[in-house]
Amino acid sequence: MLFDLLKKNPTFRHGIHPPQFKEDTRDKPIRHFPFAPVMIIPLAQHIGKPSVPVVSEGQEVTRGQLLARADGFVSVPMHAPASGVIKKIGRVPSISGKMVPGIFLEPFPGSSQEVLEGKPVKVETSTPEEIINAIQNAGIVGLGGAAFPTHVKLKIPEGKHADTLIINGAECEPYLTTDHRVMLEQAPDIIQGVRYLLKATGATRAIIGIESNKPDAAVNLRNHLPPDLPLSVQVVEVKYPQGAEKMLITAILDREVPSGGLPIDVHTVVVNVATTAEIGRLLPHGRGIQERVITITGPGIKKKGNYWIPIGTPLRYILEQAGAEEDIDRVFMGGPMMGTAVSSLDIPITKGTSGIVAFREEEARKKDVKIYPCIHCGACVDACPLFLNPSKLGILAKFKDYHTMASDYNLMDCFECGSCTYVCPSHIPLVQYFRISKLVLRNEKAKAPHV
Amino acid sequence: MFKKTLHIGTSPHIIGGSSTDQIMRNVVFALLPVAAFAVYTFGLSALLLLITALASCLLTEYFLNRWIGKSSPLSDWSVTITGLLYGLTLPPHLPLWMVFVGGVIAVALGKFIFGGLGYNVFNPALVGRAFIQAAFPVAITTWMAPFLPDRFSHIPGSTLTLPFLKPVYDITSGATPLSLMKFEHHTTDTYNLLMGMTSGSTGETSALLILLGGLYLIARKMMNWRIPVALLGTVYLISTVLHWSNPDIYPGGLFMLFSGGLMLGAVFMATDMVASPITPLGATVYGIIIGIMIYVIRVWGGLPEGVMYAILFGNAVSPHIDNFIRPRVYGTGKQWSKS
Amino acid sequence: MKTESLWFIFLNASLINNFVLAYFLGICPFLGVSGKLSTAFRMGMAVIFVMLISSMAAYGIHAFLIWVDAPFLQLISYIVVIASTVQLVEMFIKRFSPSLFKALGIFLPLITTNCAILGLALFQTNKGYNFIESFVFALGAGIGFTLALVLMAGLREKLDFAEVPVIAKGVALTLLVGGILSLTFMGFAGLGG
Amino acid sequence: MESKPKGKLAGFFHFPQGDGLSTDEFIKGLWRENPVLVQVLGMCPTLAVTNSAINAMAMGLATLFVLVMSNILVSSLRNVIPKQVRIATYILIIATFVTVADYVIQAISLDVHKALGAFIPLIVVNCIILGRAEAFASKNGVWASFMDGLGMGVGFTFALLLLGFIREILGSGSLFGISLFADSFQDWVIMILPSGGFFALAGWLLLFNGLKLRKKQAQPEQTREEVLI
Amino acid sequence: MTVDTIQPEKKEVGSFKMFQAMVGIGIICALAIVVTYQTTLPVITKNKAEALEKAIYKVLPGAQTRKNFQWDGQKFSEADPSDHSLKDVIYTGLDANGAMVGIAIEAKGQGFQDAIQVLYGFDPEKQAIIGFYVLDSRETPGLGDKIASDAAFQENFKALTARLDESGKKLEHDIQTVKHGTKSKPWEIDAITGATISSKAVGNILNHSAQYWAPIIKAHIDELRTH
Repeated sequence: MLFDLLKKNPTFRHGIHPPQFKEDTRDKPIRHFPFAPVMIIPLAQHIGKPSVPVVSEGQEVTRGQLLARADGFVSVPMHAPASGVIKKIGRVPSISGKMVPGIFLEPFPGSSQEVLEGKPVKVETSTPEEIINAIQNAGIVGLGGAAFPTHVKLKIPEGKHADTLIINGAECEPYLTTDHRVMLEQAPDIIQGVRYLLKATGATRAIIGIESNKPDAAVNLRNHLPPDLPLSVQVVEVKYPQGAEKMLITAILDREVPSGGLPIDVHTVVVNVATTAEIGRLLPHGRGIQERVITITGPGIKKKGNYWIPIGTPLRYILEQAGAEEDIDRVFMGGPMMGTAVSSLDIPITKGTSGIVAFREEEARKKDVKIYPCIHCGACVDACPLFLNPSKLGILAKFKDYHTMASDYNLMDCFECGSCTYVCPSHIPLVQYFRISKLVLRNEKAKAPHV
Repeated sequence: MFKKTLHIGTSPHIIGGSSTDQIMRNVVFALLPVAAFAVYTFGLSALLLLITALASCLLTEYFLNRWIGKSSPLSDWSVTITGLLYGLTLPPHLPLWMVFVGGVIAVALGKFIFGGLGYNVFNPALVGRAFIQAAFPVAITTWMAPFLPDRFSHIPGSTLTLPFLKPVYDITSGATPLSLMKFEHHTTDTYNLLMGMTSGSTGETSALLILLGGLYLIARKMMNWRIPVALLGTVYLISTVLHWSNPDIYPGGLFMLFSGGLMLGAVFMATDMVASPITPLGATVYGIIIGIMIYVIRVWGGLPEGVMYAILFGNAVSPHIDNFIRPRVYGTGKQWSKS
Repeated sequence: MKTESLWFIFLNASLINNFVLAYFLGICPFLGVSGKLSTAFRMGMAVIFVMLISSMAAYGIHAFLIWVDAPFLQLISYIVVIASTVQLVEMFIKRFSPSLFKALGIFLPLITTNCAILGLALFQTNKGYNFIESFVFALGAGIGFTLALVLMAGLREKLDFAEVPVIAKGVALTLLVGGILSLTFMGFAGLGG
Repeated sequence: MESKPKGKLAGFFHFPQGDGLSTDEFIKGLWRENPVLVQVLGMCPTLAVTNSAINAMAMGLATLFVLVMSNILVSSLRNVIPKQVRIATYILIIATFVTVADYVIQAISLDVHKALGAFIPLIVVNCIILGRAEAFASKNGVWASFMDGLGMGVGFTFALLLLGFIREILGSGSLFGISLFADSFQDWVIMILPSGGFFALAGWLLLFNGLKLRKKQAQPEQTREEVLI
Repeated sequence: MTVDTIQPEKKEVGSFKMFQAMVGIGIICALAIVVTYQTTLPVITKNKAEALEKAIYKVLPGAQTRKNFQWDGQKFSEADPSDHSLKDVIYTGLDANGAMVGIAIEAKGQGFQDAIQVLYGFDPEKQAIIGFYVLDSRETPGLGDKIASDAAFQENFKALTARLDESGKKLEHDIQTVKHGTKSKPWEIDAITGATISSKAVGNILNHSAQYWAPIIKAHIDELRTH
């Protein structure tokens, strides 16, 4: 025990230690959630091409039935979250504030939780291609928040190979305990998912990375480890952004993903632990994804906890059911570090929504924090997990010198973890500047004629 | 049932750490004991000097910023630091009108002209001090003996010199430990240096209080500890080695550390965040460069003290340090180490 | 009787009485070419190079003029020698090192009217330096010039991203920074004794 | 060439119609195109020798002399000098007049010569002179070139004196060597040091910038940004 | 000239024409320079001689005329007083009767800002420095430049001992600058308050120069007198 204390868990360099706030929900078992009167299902809940509807207005659908098919490789299908009637196919409100193509579904009153069974895919008898196809058909995307189609990640490009599969259970975002609960309650599903993933990627070993603030999860998974599987559990230091792919790879394997490269460039595939559990749960039944685990928490929520929530449930309904205070002032989808603040409660949760955090007026970030000029204190330099110089980048952004930012200061490597903004004593919205700068550069590149 | 409007903003939605005005305020707190000891050592003239230095800096900042329409320029406390530091580097009975001139220069030329807080490429207090040093070389190298018996009842005539006139001295003058060393090869006792029993600039005499202030700021993570450590370490190392090689010519390490403005400069001046390098390694290199410069000027140069010039030089070099010493960005350079 | 050590001559020309910051020689490139670090550094290198060559040439010319007893031709011959030295150096570099020419090329013609070069020739004559002393003096002056230029360039690159009040933008700001640098270099006074 | 000369000698004696042009040539150097305060040329002598009014005056007059003489000679020979060797020729002409000025000053006052030191020969590389020879005298008649040289020279002297005044008054408490204040006046030594030169010139430039800014702001159609550049 | 005639002429500027133009201008320039030089030279020589004599008479009180002597490493020989280009020249000052008052020596050394150039009077009889004059310095105005003007400082050089030791090769006591108000020996210089560095520089320059010249002068004093 004493030696355990002395021995430091592996981690990456730099990073920050924001307060955790996980106590409120981490001990609450996952509970089911009722169906909302109307479900809103955007067709683009993932990165890539929106899916194409295969149902028509007025059609009755069963829970788990295909609503929209994938449009190409970088796309996933959409399944019905509840049995009910397709009210309308049109435009639905989205988190960005714009109206996007989507489907309105009205569940039957008292609709059952029963899900349509599909064609099962067995690990033992399937080829990697079949598993990858099955994962796409199940509509699975990264449930950690990125919503990147998982099967795309698993498809190893020509000439490359994967030797290690990392299951990301770090969950470094404050407030969120989704993955924590999943690891406590769905260990068999996770193990099953790992089997599928190992087969699909051809990796020879799998490591589950867990931050040291979830010792019970590590113990639980270790207890479930089957002897035949090259799977181990690695506890890593509590630090934000430990859950970022690159940081986790560095912490566990001491490998650095090359600038502009992907994990596969260092023979690694990283999959979120909840995604893994979902693969292990859905594929044996040939089902599609229709609900996910979401942490509902924050000072503005009375019934804090983790819930199975059907995809497409409107935010307002969730908040009402979870007993939100009337004076909530800010609501975030995802964690407070990388999540998005919502402007309207009429938007639905999507596959990528890992948490809902609601703040009341007084707890929210003080409205009138004064922005001072950069005083070169270096706090951001000490925080940036990629060893960038956010101070210099911020100054360059302020003077709109975007090209120097990209050419001399590796702007494009920034994955917008927000550590710099968090620590900045001058309250400069650094990561916000970087998002705009990257956008400007991408737009310019798109406009530039191809050579 | 819910409020109609929600506040939006982009992530991250929480912020931590201390804010700039907090940091600045704490530096002021750390300086207050030093200032109090200065008043105790040199009496009324030091008190008047510090008040004048502060007033000139604050007023200049206030009016210049009002002139170009910037709002509440004093709320960030940075100019308070400038004023205090500037006052603490001056000889205690410098004529107040000179103090005022230097304060105006410090803020106008050292800070405002570059765009105010965050853009000053040199430490403003030192710009003001260097200006005064060049403009009034006699007045700024005339020192007052510490702990004069009538220091709380008598204001030295030189302090109250009318503007544009030469000061007339009517009190016991003293010699700084460094000029004693340089011109008379007389070394002052380390204990006296540490406790501030010597003559010198208003705020530089008590090395102990300065160190305590620095430790406070380092403990609160409001100061880059690498700069003072590298700087003091360099000076100590060079002087110890050379002292060992020839004690007659080269003064000892402890004497070098605790005499003159080295402590004040290393702890409060060289660490001016805006004008120093941003990376940890850069800060170390910067400290070493300043340390070498201080030693060279003190021992081989014509002046007895070189902290001010060395730090200004360090400020001038720091853009280059930032340019050349950059951390290796993640995923560049070396590829992943093992398979 | 020797009065100045070579070390002192070097320190004097480079730091204590820096050509730019104390003698105001080469102020035009100091104000003009110090905007970017890379340019400033290359300009500095070119100046060191030309200074060394023209200093040696000036030493020879001076000896010759003493011999023919025509001191009144000093200025004209210096300026002619410097101009042609620059030309020769330019051709030479172009012929033998195209890469160096690419780096220094555009600065060489500018150097002809750089008063630091002519100033160097005149100073070394006035001070009565011998050949070795002249060489060290030229080296010190060139390094001092480069140092001033490079320091200035670093500061100006930093100030490009500062909210400088409109009234101070441009030459005035550069001059003010130059003034502070000049103050800083006063700290070197008395070195090398 | 704004006027077509009828023969080789015509250029020599070609006076422009009316006095308007040449007055303008004179005036522009004083203020609108002041070589120091507006064009920021000839910085070396401007900063180096202005620590007293007398030095500034001497340097200004020496430059004025060289400027006027070289302008006259260049403009009168402008049709004779082949294009290819013109710069070399100008430098030769300028160097000649600088040498002349050097000896004359030395004959008049050794003290002034000592104070100005190497900066008299350095007039050769003062960009103003070569600049005027190339930009004006080589394209204009003798009279206009004379007026141009005079204007630029006087403008240069004026700027030097502005600096010399402020630096000597503050730095030594005197003007042209005559003590202005009582003995108890505290000199601002920095003003006669090199850094004082930088600060004094920057101060004047700031003042003129401020004036220009105010003037431009009075005209509403021009934006602030245009003024700064 | 019409346009037609201008164009071909411009193209045809050949080497000869260029040469012609250059030579022509060269002649004009040469003329201007030579005339100026010839006219101003006598005045300049006179001015320079006067300035030097003024300084010599200042450091050698009582001197009326001077003689230049050049040291070639072996012996002194009288030099042309108008030739300013010679090196290692010292000056003897003679009073109205032609008797030698002392020797004026130029010395140079590093000061605080730049080299300081001084002239001092040396009395070979008394073996002491009897006068001091700053020819050139760039010391800090109001501080270091007091070495030229400070009356109390000048007082040091009324009789500053520079006596040779028994070997006759070096000074018995180094000339030294001491802190203001602590002068106790005749070979010490009382520094100026606040300008210790420049005062020390003067001491060093004098010491250095006297260490060099005093033995030479002592050995060759007859050569300086007989002429």
